[in-house]
Amino acid sequence: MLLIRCPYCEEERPELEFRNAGEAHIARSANIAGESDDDFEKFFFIRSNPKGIIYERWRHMHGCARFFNAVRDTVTDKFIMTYKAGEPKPAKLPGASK
Amino acid sequence: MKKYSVFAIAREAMRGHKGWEAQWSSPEPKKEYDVIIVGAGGHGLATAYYLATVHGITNVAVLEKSWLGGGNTGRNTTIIRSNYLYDESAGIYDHALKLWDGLSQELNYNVMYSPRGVMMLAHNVHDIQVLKRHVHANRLNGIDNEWLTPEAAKEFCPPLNISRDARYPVVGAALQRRGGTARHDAVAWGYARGASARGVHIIQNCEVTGVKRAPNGAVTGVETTRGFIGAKKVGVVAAGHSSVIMNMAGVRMPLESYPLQALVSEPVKPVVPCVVMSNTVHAYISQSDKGELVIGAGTDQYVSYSQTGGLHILQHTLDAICEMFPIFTRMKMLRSWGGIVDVTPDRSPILAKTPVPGLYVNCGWGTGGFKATPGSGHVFAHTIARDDPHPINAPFTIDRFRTGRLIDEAAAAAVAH
Amino acid sequence: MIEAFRIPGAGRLKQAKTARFSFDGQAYAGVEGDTLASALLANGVHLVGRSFKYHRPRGFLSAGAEEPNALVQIERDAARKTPNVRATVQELYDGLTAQSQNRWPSLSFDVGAVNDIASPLFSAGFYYKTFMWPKSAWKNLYEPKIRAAAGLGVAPDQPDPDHYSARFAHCDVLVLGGGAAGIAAALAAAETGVRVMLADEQADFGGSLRFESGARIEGQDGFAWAQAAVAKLRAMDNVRVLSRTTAFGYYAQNFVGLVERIGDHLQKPGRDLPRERLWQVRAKRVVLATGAIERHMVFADNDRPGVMLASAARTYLNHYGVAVGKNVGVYTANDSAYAAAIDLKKAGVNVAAIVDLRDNPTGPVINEARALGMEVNFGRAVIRAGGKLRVSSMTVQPKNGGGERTIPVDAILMSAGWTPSVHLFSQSRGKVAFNDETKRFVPGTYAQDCISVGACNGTDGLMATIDEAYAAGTKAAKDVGAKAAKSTKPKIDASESWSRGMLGAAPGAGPGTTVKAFVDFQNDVTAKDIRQAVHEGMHSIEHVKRFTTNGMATDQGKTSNMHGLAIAAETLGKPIPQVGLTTFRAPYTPVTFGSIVGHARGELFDPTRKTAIQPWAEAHGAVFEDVGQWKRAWYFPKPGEDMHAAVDRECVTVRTTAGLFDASTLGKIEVVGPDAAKFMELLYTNPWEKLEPGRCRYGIMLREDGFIYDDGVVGRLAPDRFHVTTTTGGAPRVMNHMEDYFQTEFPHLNVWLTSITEQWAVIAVQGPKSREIIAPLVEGIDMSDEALPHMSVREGKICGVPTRLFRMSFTGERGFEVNVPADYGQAVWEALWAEGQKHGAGAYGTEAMHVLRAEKGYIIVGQDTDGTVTPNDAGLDWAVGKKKADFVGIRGMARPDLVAKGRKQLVGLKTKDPKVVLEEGAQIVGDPKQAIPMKMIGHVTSSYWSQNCGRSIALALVAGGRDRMGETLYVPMPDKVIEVEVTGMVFFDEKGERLNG
Amino acid sequence: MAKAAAKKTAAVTPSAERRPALAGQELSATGVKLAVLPPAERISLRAPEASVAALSKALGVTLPRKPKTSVAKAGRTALWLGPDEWLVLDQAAKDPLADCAKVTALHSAVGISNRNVAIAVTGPAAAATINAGCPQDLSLDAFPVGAASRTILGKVEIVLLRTAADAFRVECWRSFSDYVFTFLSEAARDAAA
Repeated sequence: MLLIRCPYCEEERPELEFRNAGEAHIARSANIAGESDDDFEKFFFIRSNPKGIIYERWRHMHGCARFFNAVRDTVTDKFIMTYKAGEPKPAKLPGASK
Repeated sequence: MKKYSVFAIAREAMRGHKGWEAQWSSPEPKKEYDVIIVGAGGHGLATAYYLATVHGITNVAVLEKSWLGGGNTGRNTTIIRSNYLYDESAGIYDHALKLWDGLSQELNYNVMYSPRGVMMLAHNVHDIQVLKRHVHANRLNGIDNEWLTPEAAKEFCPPLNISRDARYPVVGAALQRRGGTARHDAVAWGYARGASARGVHIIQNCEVTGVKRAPNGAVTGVETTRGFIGAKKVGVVAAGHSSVIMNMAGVRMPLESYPLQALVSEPVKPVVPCVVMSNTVHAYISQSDKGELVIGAGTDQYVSYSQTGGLHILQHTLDAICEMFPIFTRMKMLRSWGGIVDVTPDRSPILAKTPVPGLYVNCGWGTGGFKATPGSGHVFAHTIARDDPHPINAPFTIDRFRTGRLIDEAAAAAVAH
Repeated sequence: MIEAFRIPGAGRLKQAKTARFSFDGQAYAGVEGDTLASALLANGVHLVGRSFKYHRPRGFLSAGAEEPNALVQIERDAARKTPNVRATVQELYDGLTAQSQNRWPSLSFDVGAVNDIASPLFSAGFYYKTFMWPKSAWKNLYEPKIRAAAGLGVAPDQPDPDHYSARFAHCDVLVLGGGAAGIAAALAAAETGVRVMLADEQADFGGSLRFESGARIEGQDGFAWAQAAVAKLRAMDNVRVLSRTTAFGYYAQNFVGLVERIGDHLQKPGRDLPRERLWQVRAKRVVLATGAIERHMVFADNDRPGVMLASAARTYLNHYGVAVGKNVGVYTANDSAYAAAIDLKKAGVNVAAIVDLRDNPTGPVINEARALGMEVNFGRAVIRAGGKLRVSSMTVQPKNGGGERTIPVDAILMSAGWTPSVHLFSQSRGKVAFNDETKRFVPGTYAQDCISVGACNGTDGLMATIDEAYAAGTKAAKDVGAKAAKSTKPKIDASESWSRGMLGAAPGAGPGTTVKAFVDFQNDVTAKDIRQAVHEGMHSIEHVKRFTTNGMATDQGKTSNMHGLAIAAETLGKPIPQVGLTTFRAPYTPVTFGSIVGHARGELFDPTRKTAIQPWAEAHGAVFEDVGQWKRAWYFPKPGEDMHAAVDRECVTVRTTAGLFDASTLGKIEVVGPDAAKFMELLYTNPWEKLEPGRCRYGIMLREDGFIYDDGVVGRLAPDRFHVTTTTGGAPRVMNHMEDYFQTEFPHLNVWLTSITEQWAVIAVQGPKSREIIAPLVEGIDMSDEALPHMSVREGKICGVPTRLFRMSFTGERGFEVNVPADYGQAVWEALWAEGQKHGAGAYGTEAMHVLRAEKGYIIVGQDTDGTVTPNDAGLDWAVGKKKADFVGIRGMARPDLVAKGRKQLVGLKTKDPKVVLEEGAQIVGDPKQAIPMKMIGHVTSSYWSQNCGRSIALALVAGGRDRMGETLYVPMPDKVIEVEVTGMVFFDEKGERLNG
Repeated sequence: MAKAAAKKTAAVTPSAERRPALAGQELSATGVKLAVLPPAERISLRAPEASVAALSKALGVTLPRKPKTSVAKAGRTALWLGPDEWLVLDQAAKDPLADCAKVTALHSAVGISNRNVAIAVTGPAAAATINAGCPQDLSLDAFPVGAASRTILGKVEIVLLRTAADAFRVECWRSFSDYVFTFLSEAARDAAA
């Protein structure tokens, strides 16, 4: 069971309180009705599924109930950081060498 | 390939089993092959085997980053069934089931296919509606699946709790008698032996690190930890790592990879005679020939390649097992493990040509790929050899999410295992 | 009864009370504090089990959790049978009853032992090569036989009366292993005041101090020091000490699962004590002090009862006061077996000979052994053990060959060296490193905040161990923010030393030999099996393991893995690290399902949700159905009525007078804020901006992919407030779906969502008399059709309590849904019931509700739709706002296949024979005479007998269904083909006049 | 804001009897007591930062802004559940919904008095009882008196409030109260360990 830092509760909480909500930073088009089939497929179905650093959404379902974003290594399952929903994708990760 | 037989065993018994030959060779990679299969799991090895036996293509290499059969094939609860709802799914899984029956003889390797019956439990009215829909569709598709009363279900599986007082009482069951289990390692080894004997190179500890493409976009080979290996065609059968390999070729996939755990109990004398599955209570169980209860858990909720999962996932699974079989609380978990399952948005596989000429992909089997192994390998070999899908796998395209032509067994209310 | 092998004055159980027990029906006596193993050995019993494949007689290999052989069945009573219990771990209690396993008819005469004679046939991987002819024989003949022969113990056959408990715990420093190292680490951490937990799998702390007679700490015998130190720890408020507690799994982020055994060692555990308690501990730091496990020597017939690990024999003597024989031999490749020989000799046991594989070892223990007059042979090997049900001799030969000599013995003590227990470290995803000099894998790279100390870290000697462990405990505390405390590091006065050993097959069992030199005892894997696997191409250690089953028995290879690896490496001609180690997986030792499940059994398996009105329904004879976690009243049979009669009556009652229905389980969400309507526009297909306050609308919610996700009636209470209803099963996911869009896609909207499912009990009153029933109880609401038309909502009071009164219908009749605060639900129901009685109204359940809505062609999401159905497919295009620029699903439902011709559409079906009721889920074809596989064009989603229509009715999804009106289609059943006509979906009151009737 | 829900009709004494779930149920075990608490007024309050002062004033209790905390005053307790979410409890039968109705600042107040059931868990083994199914650290350092959090108990969601060093208030939805009480009762049997 993972331990996840909720950026709203400002502390680490057990995974049982959370629900994963899939890949982060996939923007829903403001004009979604006008998107091509290809673009809609990319938006709704195609996923990065990285072996390594993933940007993903979680909801602190049974805590503060907020959605937020996390950066995690999918090989070790270690969290690198979490941040609030709506905040931009971090340009630089803590501990990153480059 | 020296044939296995009772006589061979008797002969070897006389001389201390020193005369057995290696089941597959361990060659150095050549510079180029007609076909490279990425991934030496059951599906990849079966593909190579059928390329050789059905299509006469033997200049084939199967590249494996670790040891053959060590991915999901070797981390499996080995359930075999074909009682799927949609024609497309029923088509491919029943194709596989027909190949399972006779696979030991075909491979001269006992894969221990055991059609002991797969029983899926109904716990409420909705379950009955869903399972009966399967039973009827299966019947008209020529697939055996019969409806049982709770009493008949208990007769078929005596330790099952059918008390009305259970939290989710059993109110009926669908039974596919041809369903069952097989010995997972033997499937990989049997196909490896058969393919190797026909000239296929199985190259273990050889990880693909890149996919090379010509200026016209077609594949020309793969970069590996053992150098570049050329190929006219590349078939990606890398299960949980399919996204990773396909990304190397510039193809982004509608896939996510999740941890899937399973566990076995200590071995006990025969007690569970068949496979029992419950989608409502969320568990499935069978008993291996060794006597271990083999129990599949659910996936963790997040993308991961860690091959581990949370204890709470096993807890939920064992809660469910002990709800269906209250006599098992004193049984002990002996071993648990995790695999990586690649899941598509409609939980059905992709078995298809790709936008890249010469590149083919067989992935997205989720939690249910083992049962399809022979059928999947058979039609994927066809797809690669002919550069055209077999009618059975033609619906399992890569672009069905764009068009919306899904094969959504899960949406039809049964979780696919 | 006299315990012939209990040595007066030896061991630590001197004051203990007698405990009677039985094994295979034979009565024995031991003492409290014994394990079943020590008690049997005290009685001279060595033969306790049969092996898995060859059914070879087996005794005790060990004195601990690594035991592969001595597995027994313990039967407390008929319902408390436990298979595969390690006798070396099971503590004795008065009245214990144990049985041997995997033998028939008896342990000493086992028919299955023919397998041993035929064993040349049963080589590694033999199953894969045979049993294939004829084809059907695997299922019908071979597999049943193999299954019956396999499997050790017998599963319980009754529900378990014991209960299991669970606890989440948090600490700063978790110390796993309570030997000298673990105790020292725990002391160091505890003294700083941080929260410490210390766990050990044994009943007594001390680890190897249980047998190391040479250890002296703080002026005391090592074991005595351990007891005193643990007593001190127990007395500290910041420390929790757990004995009989096995850390079985090390999960992500220092999350450790431990099982504490509470009842199994007690004569009468009592009803209130759990049998076991699961601890799920989140620790800031973990100290691994898990020790090391001795390896056996791999030589011919090394499995004979009486052949055991030297440390085991020493434990039985020094802790339990039991001699494992009267005339023992010793076979070793390291020093530690000498200490065992010395202790036994001093206790009066004859040591026939010490056989040491090493050429010219030196050291104090060797000198002492010689000084005690023992025969010590260097450079020699035991090439064979004699005897069958009990070892009777050992045959010794110079290790490079030469003359044999057979020495009579009744036990052989062996030691090939010690394997660090890196299981938990490895489970933590740490990487082990091979130390070529000491030939062992030790912790290399750490992946989590943990540290290994002592023997499991490859640290030899008590002095070095205590230094390392104490420092680790201090550092762990410091790492979590503790201030330095005054050091009280234990002082070592005397200690035993460790030495290396050997890996792999001993002389006489090497390449080219065909003897049965066991590597894995339980699974009957011999050195030659491993060589054969390599010859057959199994070059990965994982392949070798799977092909031979080495290390896959209930002991998970604790004694066998390193030997197996060494033999494979030798056969491959590769160094050990290149062949690699198999993965260590949880659990460390087997754990019961019960301990994992904990409280989640029976009624706590899953919550049973009941509405406020449920007690009334129960009192009125309702039959309930499970809908998700809810229990819902299904139908209300009167005496003598079956389900059909009851449902027919309920349906007719609703349409002739009125019916009361408990609709409380429907999901309810209050959407509040100035942008509430805008938000609703985005989440539902329908338009909402123009819905007047006080009016309702049927809404459809899609997923982004364009398929129907949920539906329900939505009432607008105020410009900024909507009362949204969802399906019963859909409530939680709809809430999550709405929150997701609200929080992440449309955060600019000023709106909030609150689940009010449980705030309101909902009583549907439906039927021509519904208004008459409700009106007398209502205050503040004009109930006239003009003031309260169909699809409207008002707030007021009913029976003096606040209500949200909906005028709406799911039956096609004039209808209302009365929402009242849940605590008042039953009382208001009773008041309505009393009013209803005046008009001949009745209660109806979910089945009648289904029939009534089907008569009107109202769909049930999840039954008539299944996640692949668009609004158009369901005939609900009218509910999709055509002028809207955006709503969730607007793009998905425009994908090519979702607008293609020939999609399955929801239609009505009438059977040609009105009496025939179709089966839900039945498939529909155009041509019933076609051969299988048939072309199926649809399926029946809902089907009922309709008493109101006087015929059966059905809804179905049919390809191009709306273009097939009046067409005849067929439903092939196993015994007949049913003819059906495609119709519209409304079967009753097509004009909808009864809504105001 | 919130007018509709707070609309006042003439005060009428309910003729219908209030029957709260599990009314009066209690259990005593070594080190811990369970008691189902009497009904209380409750609202789910949602508001942006800008409205907090006005709402605090109207409610007579300062809405806490720090995660996992609560503020209590005169029988009324406001529990921080999320960055814009509070559970306001009133045990003095004063309707907080009515107080909020007077506030014009942006907010959402929804009455949930009947949605929840509260169970008091008291005694030296109270924390251990809850930890049988709650994965949070309930030591006084991590979860001091006054701490409040939505979390998990076994298979359901609860809201947990520490009212004293050895006392907690467990709030759950009405239909889960049977499960929660049974779970706590089972756990209480083993909490003294």
